[in-house]
Amino acid sequence: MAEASLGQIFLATVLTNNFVLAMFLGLCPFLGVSGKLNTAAPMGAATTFVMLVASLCAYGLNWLVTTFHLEFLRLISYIVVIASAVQLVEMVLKKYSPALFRALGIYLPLITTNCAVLGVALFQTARDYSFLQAVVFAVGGGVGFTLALVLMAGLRERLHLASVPDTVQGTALALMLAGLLSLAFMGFAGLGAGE
Amino acid sequence: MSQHPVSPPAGHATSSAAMVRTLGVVATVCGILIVSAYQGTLERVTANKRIALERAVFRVIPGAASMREFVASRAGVVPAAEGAGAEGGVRFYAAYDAAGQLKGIAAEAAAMGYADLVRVLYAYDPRRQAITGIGVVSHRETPGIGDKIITDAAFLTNFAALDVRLNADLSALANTVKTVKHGTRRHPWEIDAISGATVTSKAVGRGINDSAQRLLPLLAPNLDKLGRPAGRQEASP
Amino acid sequence: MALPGQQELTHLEEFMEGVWKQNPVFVMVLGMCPTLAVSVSAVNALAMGLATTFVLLGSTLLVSLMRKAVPKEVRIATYIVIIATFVTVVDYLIAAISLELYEALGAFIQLIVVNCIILGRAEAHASKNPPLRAATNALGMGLGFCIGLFALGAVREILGAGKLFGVALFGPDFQPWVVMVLPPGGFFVLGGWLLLFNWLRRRQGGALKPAEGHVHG
Amino acid sequence: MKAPIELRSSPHVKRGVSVERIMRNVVLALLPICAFAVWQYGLSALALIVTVTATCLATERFFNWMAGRPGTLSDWSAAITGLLLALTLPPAFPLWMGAVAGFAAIALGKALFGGLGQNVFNPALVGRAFVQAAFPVSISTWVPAFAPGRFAEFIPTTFTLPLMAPPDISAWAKGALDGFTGATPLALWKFENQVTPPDAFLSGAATASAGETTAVLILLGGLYLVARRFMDWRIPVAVLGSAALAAWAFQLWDPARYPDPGFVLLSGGLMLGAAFMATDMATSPVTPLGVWIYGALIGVVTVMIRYFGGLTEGVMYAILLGNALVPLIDQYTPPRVFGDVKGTKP
Repeated sequence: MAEASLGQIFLATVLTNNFVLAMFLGLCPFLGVSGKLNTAAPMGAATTFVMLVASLCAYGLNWLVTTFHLEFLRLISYIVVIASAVQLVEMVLKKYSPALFRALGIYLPLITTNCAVLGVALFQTARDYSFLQAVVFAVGGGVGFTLALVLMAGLRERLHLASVPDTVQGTALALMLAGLLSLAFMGFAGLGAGE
Repeated sequence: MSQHPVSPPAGHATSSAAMVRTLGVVATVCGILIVSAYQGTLERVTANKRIALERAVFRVIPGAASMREFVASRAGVVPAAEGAGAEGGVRFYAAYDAAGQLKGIAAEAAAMGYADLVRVLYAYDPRRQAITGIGVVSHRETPGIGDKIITDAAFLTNFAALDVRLNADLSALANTVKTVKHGTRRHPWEIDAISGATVTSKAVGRGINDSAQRLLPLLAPNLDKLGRPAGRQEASP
Repeated sequence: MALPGQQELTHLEEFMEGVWKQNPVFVMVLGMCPTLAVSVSAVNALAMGLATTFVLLGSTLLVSLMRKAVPKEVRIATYIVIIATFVTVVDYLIAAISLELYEALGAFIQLIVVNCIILGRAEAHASKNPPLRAATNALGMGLGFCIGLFALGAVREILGAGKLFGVALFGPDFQPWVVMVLPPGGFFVLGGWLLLFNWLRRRQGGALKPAEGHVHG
Repeated sequence: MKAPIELRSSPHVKRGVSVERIMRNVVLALLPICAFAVWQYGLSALALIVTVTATCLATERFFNWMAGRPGTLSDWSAAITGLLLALTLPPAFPLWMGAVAGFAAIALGKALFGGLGQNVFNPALVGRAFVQAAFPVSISTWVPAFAPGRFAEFIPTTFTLPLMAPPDISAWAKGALDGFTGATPLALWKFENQVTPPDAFLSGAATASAGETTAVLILLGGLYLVARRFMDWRIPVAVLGSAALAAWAFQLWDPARYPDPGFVLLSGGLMLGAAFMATDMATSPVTPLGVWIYGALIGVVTVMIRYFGGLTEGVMYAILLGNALVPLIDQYTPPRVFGDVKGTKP
């Protein structure tokens, strides 16, 4: 919606409508990679970066397919272009910034098929965001994802030391924790709705 | 299974030609599939969308029998098909009764509510310069509290004749549409909030104000251009 | 899926793989994003399940048919294009069948593209098996996914609205548990089902591993 | 000052005697608040407190039996959860919903993680947050304190049939006490810009949850626990201090719009939360610096939610978010050197 201000979009995507805890996007790495705190932060950073790339690609592609009335190619072009763009970025990083590549590189291929990344592209299209709004949306989505991931990793690391019942171990526990976090995040509802 | 994995043995890099050929075949097959699905469903999808839209518009403008979609912008008011890309254009629907007389205008308003955007469709009567009804398009407010904006009869009476007169030079509304605390409505341009659902009530008021402030000044000098319904819709009984 | 050196499965066993032993929702915990987001009612859940099954079936068939022709360098790209094609098709089909359903599912229909079950099946099964076998396996997986989604959607609709398939179960005075149709409810209900399965498995002898698998999108 | 540090430093308290002693004293500190709540709201409040506490105890018993562990009822912790939870609920809350809250508190908040000391969120607040999300209408239905007939009849919603929606009692509540508006002081401030005078909070006449209006008794209970070294005084001080500071800053900025710090401290559940919930040993940080950060965060987030969120009250969510951050806070604040004495700054 053109009505939402940039600040509102950012707040909403980070807190009120957190990508993971309220929209269920990016659950795959959320449940899979949130076991350890020291991998959670770089993973979050890498995802944020990929989301931004995806958002930019999607903005351009959307303009292209609407201008040429090829809307039926939107999805297929999104997924193909986003995947290739990430590959390209990975190669460029590897060549020019090996340090950064070592920090983020191992996560990049994993992220391409993350629902949150395609989600950014699809939701910004569905909501008709302008260029700036789309960028803020992507960064907000990434920051929200990182926040959820880091919180979750902290809790799971702590629970490694606890005597969690066997039945609850594993994915079931992660889901329940996600539910509790999601419950806590409901406190942000209405934040930034303004007067 | 006795069969080996299908991928070619390691070491034998596939020639580029083979790759391009395969991708070409895949692209062709997929292209055909997509285009045929698109063409095959186009009519139904468009019809579905039109029916859903008409139903929504006719609900807020009782007595309407047909409608047309327009875009209002600084350049004037044009049918949506021609002005889709107009800069700063506001989309709205003009509804006509069975005799072809303009019955009212419907437009969408949206504002951030408690959980997400609250989107409503409101009806505007140009003769009375008032909003004459609203319908909720979508919302994610709390069931039992926020969704009273759909069910609360007292709240809906706010929109029986909500004053949205323009000021003297037709540049903005004469009075800002505002949601006020439950039970304190004093003016015809105020909306009496639902007690206990203030955030959602305010979102509705804010959305309508924003939309009306943009649309009505653009619309006012061009009301005559809305004319009569396009021929096609005359068929509807 | 048939591991190398393993006895070839009968078609029935192949079918039952996905329904029970490798149920994508309860055992492998795959494809969670759309599962949780749209499972607020049984109808939405089933629609999403059927859409996914359609894509799964279509793409595995095509992948299986082309399995000998696709060079391995471009195989993932090919699969993704094929899957995206079927998703686009199903997207249009749903919009043509019911706009209401289409709007309820929203962008999550298109997100089927990144559902790991589908790419996983294409890569691990369809690319190595003849069409009939691949299709049987895909149907089983699809059915398993539908069952999982339905189990989620039914619980959330019964508690969250007091209804099942829109039919009121408890009379007009029922107090809906709003939390069930909100995001936390999605996590809790799926977590609850997994707990139940873990507990059942444990009681059945505990030889089986807990329902913790590869968690993917 | 040895006892509190020793006990706080480890979530895996093995000395059952100490845990039991602390818990018993917490219950002791809570009882006057419960008694006052019953005095304010009458039979329904009593029924609610009993039901919620009983459900918590039964749920605890059930999960212990499931896990094949010996009973842990004697450590009083489930009773504390029950009492605290009941105190955060509105007195007109239907009993069956209270039972749901009690079950959710123990099952989701505690049993899931393996019981006492293992939980990562405060169980009472998990229960409260669950029913807040599940039954948003009932949990914001208020009744007047000191209604004349409170010991003669139950509030009509109390005995709602399980799974059924409670009747609308707004007319009843207006009849029970003249001039009753049905809005909490926080809602009055937020939506109508009316600040309730402080004496309403001190006398218990403000509209609120069962145990939220009794600032004096909460303070006394807290002081008792601090004096007996059963509670880390830094947490409530940090929570209340940061909330007051934030409120004061906002008031300086726009006195017409924001209320004074006293109102922020006294209204809603801030007192109760700061004294009895944020201080939960298992879910607060271990490091001294961490404790301050944690407390300050809760205070500030509470004010933010109250001022800018859609909800009128934010203490519960602030504490839950604080709980979620505890592992991170512990990780990134310097740990206390073993044998460190209180008073030496980290």
